[in-house]
Amino acid sequence: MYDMNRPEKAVSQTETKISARKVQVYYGDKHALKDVDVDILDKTVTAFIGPSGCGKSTFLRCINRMNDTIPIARVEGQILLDNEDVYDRRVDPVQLRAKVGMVFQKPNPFPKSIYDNVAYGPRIHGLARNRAELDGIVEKALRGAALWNEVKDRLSEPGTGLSGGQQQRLCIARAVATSPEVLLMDEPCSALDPIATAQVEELIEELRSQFSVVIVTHSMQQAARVSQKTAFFHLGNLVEYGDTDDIFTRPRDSRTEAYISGRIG
Amino acid sequence: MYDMNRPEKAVSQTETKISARKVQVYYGDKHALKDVDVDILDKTVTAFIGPSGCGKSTFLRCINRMNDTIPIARVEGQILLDNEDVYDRRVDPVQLRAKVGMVFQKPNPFPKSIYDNVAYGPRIHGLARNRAELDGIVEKALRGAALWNEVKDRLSEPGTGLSGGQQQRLCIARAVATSPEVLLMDEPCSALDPIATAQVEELIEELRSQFSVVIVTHSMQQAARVSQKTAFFHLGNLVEYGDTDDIFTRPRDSRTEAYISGRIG
Amino acid sequence: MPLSWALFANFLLAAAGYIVGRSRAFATAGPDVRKLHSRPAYHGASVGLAALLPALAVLAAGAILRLAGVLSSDTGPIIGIVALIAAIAGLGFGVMRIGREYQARNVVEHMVLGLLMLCSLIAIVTTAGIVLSLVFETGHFFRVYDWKTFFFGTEWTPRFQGNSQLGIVPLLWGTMYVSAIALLVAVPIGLFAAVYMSEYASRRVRGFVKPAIEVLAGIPTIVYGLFALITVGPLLRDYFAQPLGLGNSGTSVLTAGLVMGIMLIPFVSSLSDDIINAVPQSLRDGALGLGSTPSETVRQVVLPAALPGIVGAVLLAASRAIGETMIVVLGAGAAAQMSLNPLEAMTTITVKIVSQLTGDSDFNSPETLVAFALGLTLFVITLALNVVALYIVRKYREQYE
Amino acid sequence: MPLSSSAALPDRKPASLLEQDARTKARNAAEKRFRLYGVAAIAISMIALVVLLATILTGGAGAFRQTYLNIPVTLDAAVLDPKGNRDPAEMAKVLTLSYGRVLDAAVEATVARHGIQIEGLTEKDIDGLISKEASAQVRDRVLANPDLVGQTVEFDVLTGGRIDGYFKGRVTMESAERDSNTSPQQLLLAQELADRGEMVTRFNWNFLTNADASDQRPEAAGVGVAILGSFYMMLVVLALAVPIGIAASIYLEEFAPKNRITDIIEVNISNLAAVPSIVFGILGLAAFINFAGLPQSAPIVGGLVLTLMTLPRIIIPTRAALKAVPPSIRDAALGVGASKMQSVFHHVLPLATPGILTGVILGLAQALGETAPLLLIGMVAFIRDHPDGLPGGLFDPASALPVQVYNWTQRSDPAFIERASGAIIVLLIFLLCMNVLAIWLRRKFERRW
Amino acid sequence: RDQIQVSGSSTVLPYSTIVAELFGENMDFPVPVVESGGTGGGLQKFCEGVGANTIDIANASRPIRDGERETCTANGVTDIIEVRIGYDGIVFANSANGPDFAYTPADWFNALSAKVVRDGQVVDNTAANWNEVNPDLPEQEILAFVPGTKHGTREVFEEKVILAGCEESGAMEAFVASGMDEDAAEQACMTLRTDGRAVDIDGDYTETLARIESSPNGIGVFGLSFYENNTDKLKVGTISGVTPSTETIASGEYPVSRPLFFYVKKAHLGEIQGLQEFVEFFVADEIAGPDGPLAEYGLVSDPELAATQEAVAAGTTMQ
Ligand SMILES: Nc1ncnc2c1ncn2[C@@H]1O[C@H](COP(=O)(O)OP(=O)(O)OP(=O)(O)O)[C@@H](O)[C@H]1O
Ligand SMILES: Nc1ncnc2c1ncn2[C@@H]1O[C@H](COP(=O)(O)OP(=O)(O)OP(=O)(O)O)[C@@H](O)[C@H]1O
Ligand SMILES: [Mg+2]
Ligand SMILES: [Mg+2]
Repeated sequence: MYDMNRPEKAVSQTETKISARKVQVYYGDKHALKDVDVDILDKTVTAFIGPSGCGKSTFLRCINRMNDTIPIARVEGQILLDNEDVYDRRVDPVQLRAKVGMVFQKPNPFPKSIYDNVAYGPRIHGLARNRAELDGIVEKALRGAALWNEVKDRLSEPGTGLSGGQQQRLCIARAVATSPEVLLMDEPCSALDPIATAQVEELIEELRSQFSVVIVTHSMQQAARVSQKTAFFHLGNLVEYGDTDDIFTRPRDSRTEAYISGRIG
Repeated sequence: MYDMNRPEKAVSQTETKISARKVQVYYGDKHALKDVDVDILDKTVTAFIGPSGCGKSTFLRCINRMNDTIPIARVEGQILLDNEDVYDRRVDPVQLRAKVGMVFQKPNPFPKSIYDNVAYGPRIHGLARNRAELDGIVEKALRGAALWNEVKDRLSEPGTGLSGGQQQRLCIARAVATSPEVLLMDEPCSALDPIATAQVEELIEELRSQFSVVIVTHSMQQAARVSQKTAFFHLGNLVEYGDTDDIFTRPRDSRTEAYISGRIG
Repeated sequence: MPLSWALFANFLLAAAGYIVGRSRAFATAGPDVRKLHSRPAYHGASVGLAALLPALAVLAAGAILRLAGVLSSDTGPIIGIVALIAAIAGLGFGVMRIGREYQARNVVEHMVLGLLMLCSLIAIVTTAGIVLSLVFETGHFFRVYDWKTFFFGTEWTPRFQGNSQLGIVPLLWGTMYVSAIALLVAVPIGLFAAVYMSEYASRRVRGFVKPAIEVLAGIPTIVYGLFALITVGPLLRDYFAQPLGLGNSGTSVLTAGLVMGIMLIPFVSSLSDDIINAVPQSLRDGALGLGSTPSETVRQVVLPAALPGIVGAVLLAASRAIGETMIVVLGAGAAAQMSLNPLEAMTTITVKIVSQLTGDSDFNSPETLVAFALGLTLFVITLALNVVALYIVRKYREQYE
Repeated sequence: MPLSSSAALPDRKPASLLEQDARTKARNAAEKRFRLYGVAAIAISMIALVVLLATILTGGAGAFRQTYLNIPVTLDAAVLDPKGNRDPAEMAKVLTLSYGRVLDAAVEATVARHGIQIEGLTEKDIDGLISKEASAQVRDRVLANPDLVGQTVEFDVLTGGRIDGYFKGRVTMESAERDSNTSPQQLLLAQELADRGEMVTRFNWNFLTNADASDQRPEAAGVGVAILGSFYMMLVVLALAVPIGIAASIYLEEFAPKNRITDIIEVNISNLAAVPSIVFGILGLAAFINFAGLPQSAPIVGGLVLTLMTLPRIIIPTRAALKAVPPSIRDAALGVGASKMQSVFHHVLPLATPGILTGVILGLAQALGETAPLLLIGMVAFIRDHPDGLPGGLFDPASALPVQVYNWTQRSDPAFIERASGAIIVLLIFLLCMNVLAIWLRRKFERRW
Repeated sequence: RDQIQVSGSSTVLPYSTIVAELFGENMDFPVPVVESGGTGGGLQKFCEGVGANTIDIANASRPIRDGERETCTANGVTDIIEVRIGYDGIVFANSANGPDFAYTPADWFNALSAKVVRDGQVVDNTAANWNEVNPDLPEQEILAFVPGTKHGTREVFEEKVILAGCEESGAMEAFVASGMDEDAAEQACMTLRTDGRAVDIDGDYTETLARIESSPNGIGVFGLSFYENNTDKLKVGTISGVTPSTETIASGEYPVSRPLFFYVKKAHLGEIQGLQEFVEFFVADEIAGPDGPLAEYGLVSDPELAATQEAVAAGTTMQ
């Protein structure tokens, strides 16, 4: 029933997509992320796990510079995407975010129709030459996010009128529709039932063949199922990072062990 | 590691707290909830499960008449709380909601300090005679929601500056602080790590000794762990309702079986 | 009109530039549009702007130089031709820049940002203009009139023959008194109306009431003035002032304040209504779910979240109150006096600015020049008040989400 | 951590929902009061509105009707063409004053023809029946067609203001008793003529098209020039203030770094809103007329001055509306790779539209009703000639609706009061036309999230 | 520029518009644009300089002052033609339903001055009723709507009524006797009481009329022409037994009047189309004469109109 059918952990690729060096984040005085060093590989699913409030979302938002929008947030250190520092002055955060898509922790659909929600990204990036192509992209994205069947008859209704889990999938579809190179997903399945979760996980697996996916999750099972690499955060520190199998079976740090065995939170 | 330590299913009480009869909900033309009949017992934890978009939140919002705030929502049928129809003209929804507390699916902290967020309910209901009492209530609620340690030094900071999981726990604390007779929790642990989840489940267990708790969850394990009764919704229908043990081990409806074994979503 | 022809030609060129740039970008991109940094439309826009902006700059410079008299007025065609050359050069330059790596979107957005910035600078220019146009004559005034008497004098009795007492204090007092009463009327009524419209009223009622109340802002102030003078004034006098022994003036601060308050209602109600409406529903749900009544929700959650916008609305209403003349003239009278009694006639700075400026006295006399000094003083005072308001808003601001 | 309600939380008995406990009752009473305040607030506003509109309508409805007298006029060649050569240039030397005498004779003839006998009726009463405008009307006809001279031609001429007022109830026999400009006999005569169908009161298109008229002929005054002037000015304001205001707000709210300079700009803008409008007139005089050399009394100058005045009044609400859009929506857009500019123009701006439109509605209402700044740039003036069409008309002298109201309320002839109210009605209709689109758009864009 | 531009006094405005209208009707020129911005404002625009950007004519309800002339000269406006168009009578009127009033200037002084003389002593004015001031006057509370200090009318009112009354009643001497010098005594005479009995009106005569309608006890100061257009609502008072009318004012019997002027830039006469014609038209007998439309409207025509016509024709400038 609660099967954990893991895909073979084919950590075949070697290329580093993102590498973070000594990343520090402060919210005002609060030091939320301390000295994070990590290399995220291309064509891999990386899971971020850790107790609530440990800085997972914060780190995720560093990668595509969404922290820029929080006035009190301050980021130090280096994050390289394809060996280019994303915090470099010459880097255009917009281009960066087009490459590095994001699904936020709280579903935030636009107060527009479902169709427009998904079509927004492709439209601004000019991914479709005509309406038919756009329709195709939207349908594909919604199918990928396991939402198509539920909304295919109500594409023109507002996205805000969906149920919580539907909104979450809508946001996933929206992010996928722009076909980013890296996809950051902050608890994408938190409001989803097991079957929808499985479908989204399938989508992630599929995306992995081309892109790099980072997923924050509180479900150890999910991390184990979908990811090849896992990073464990605790109180703002990256405690341990390694192959998912190793982390779950042979954690090196005692805190990791305590967390996955359910002792610290 | 992923232990399912269930508390003994002591379904001792017999009293019905809430009973719904032929409840129908329409959002505009959309028939979102069809003919729902259910009896929710006092001093019991009832779990609502079902695929995303099946109407769990909708039904929850019927019970404390939160659907009143959605202009296009229309509720038909009867919902009795302590044998009184909550949709009766004479019923004051405010009093109803004071009795029937709610934790929403999307964390929605007020743009106020953490303290004020939790103290809001006790203040409007006059539950504290003085500041010290109020402090006590706030602390107790935050402790119950497993948030106290993380926020005790920053009670005066805005609740909106918390992480997703922290906000969720804040909302749980806020609801608990008003000490309602019935607590409706819409996926209260979706953004929580296993340990925080366990703590919240402990809280639920504790609340059960006095109150009736309804919890929506997508985690079958959680439903099995915390609830004594389970209701399975599918496409707006209440498919099956019964003792949690029975539902999970001997489902009568084929759809229930399919769902819990991961075949329909 | 050679200049307007040049302008027209430039716009045509810019449009052509857009089309050329766009198609050029499509050509550069090849089959995969994603290879381009920016979408073709942005490339087109960047070429269009590259053609338009230099030409506009040339035209503007030419116009200014002609105004300033540096260029004679028959240089129009020359300027036009120079502008056209600039446009063509810009267009060529723009087309050349097109390439896969060329960040057309950023360039266009930077230009748009520059434009936005320019627009916000107009406020500064206006302020500078106002200060400049007041400061000269104010200096003139203080050369013929003692500044101490002006700032601290408690008597305002201008005379034709000169020898006037021109103390600002009673006018300032009147201004604050009238504005305060007006706000005391408008803010509660406006806020309650806004809350009712956004939280309680049905969509239909709101759809009717809101524009209806806004009509109040469109009724010419002279109507309010006459209403104050003919209806409200005598009413207050006969049923309020005389029975209470508070005087028997037909015009009073209270009259003007009440009537002005009515005029200001829509400023508070409509603007606040929009802001209140923009507060996310989830916050209301949160409060209602805890068992608070709608009014508690509004007072304790919604209004605090909407506070910055509401303060803006109140500031706007206050500004309007300070600047109003007709209602004060007809409702409060023209007598400059300082009294606590709201049923006495008083007057405001703005009224006196208008009347001194349009009066029959000698335009070089202090009696007329004082208008400029009054204007500048009021300007400085409101500036100070605005600084305080900004500070307060910063302090009490609650940000949702 | 035990959380039972026993210790700290007072125990609450499961009470019936149908009965309210004391606290709920008190809170519900507060709720009722609160709601009542809201209703009262709206009621007060609506009552004020109704009262004001009623005064305007009852006072101004008369301006839309006008009394005319139909008389045959014998165009006496001896008076109108003394040289007898029908040369328009020569005939133009004959002033309207002479035409006035011809008309007087015509009226007297008409009275005589109908055999109306009224005791105490003087010649002045008879001559005073018709407006002074009539002679200009006849003169224009004659100069346009000199061959009319010597014939008897039917004319539909305006009656005098008092006569017109009599048919609209403004002038009564009692007031005429004391009035040195009319007499009860004159009114009786008018009544007789009306009974015979020679004098009719009908809809007054001329009020909407005519220019202003001097103090002596209120019956001929109209708001035509004022409507055009206001229309031109509003075009300028709409074309400049709205886009510039929105652009400035977007910059300040979304892009400007939060530093000293933007603080200064912010304070500046709120302060500009508090600057009395007449000061903008001073500025306009200095900047646009004296410095830039634009013509006096021209709608372009008026429009520019009103633009400067309206800008802060649009910026403040617009900024508030932009600020009210939840950050999550911006985040969502940025997250799919929209630029800041795109997120603003695609998402934030549409969501802020209702608030922006409210600012525009209120700002334009104010701009439309403003007189004080126009005082200094020469638009508070007596203007008889209609401005040209666009765009040249922007530079021709023109009046404005509020100016017309202001002027007319200062005239000594009470007939102008009615015209002023009529002009206010026109102004309000003008405002309504201007706003319907905004109001409709606002409703369309309104949504909650 | 096609139109003649006129600006200035709002008292002259109605006459100016009447003439402008007739001018436009009868001549082949556009109707002049006539603004009202007050005498001061009009003269200021007038003195800004010469050229198409400046106005041609300034209306004034008082003679141009020396200081204003200086500014004019400094800005190059040197040759100015002064045209006196006639006289404006100032009358006192109360509600048509009220009693009849026959005042003397002394009554007005005793009713409205801040300081009056009672039994040889200089005291604060406390008179509350007109019959306290003069037993012959009706018993009605004192409430006077006088023009605000921005109005030229106020100056005339103060000088020709209050000051005259002060001297007539002997209060002036008493003031001087109490130790004031001549100037201070004059000042004291003309200082009006501030206890609400003398109400300044900053607006126009229509406002004064509206105030009388809302306070029927009030007495207002009006221009003759305004009164004549509103005889149904107003009742005029006599001064020293003389009823105001164009005739009594022209003959000098009625004391309270003042001359009205307009000023023309000579430099514009040739430049602006129709300006010369307009000025001549204005002072022509048909217009400004005793039977013309201006007189009909309430202007007291100038007995020396012929001299003015000559001066205009000759373009005689001020010295
Ligand atoms: N405000 C609304 N307007 C229109 N339709 C709505 C609205 N809210 C919910 N619905 C629809 O009603 C159905 C039930 O929604 P509901 O929120 O109850 O689902 P749910 O069971 O809570 O799902 P989830 O687990 O995803 O939260 C869904 O199909 C949803 O799209
Ligand atoms: N905008 C903010 N202002 C201030 N502090 C913040 C802000 N956002 C997050 N924090 C704090 O930074 C810390 C890390 O937050 P973050 O959101 O990264 O946690 P998280 O690992 O995503 O947790 P969760 O699983 O609950 O979402 C938390 O202590 C949180 O309170
Ligand atoms: Mg998070
Ligand atoms: Mg739900």
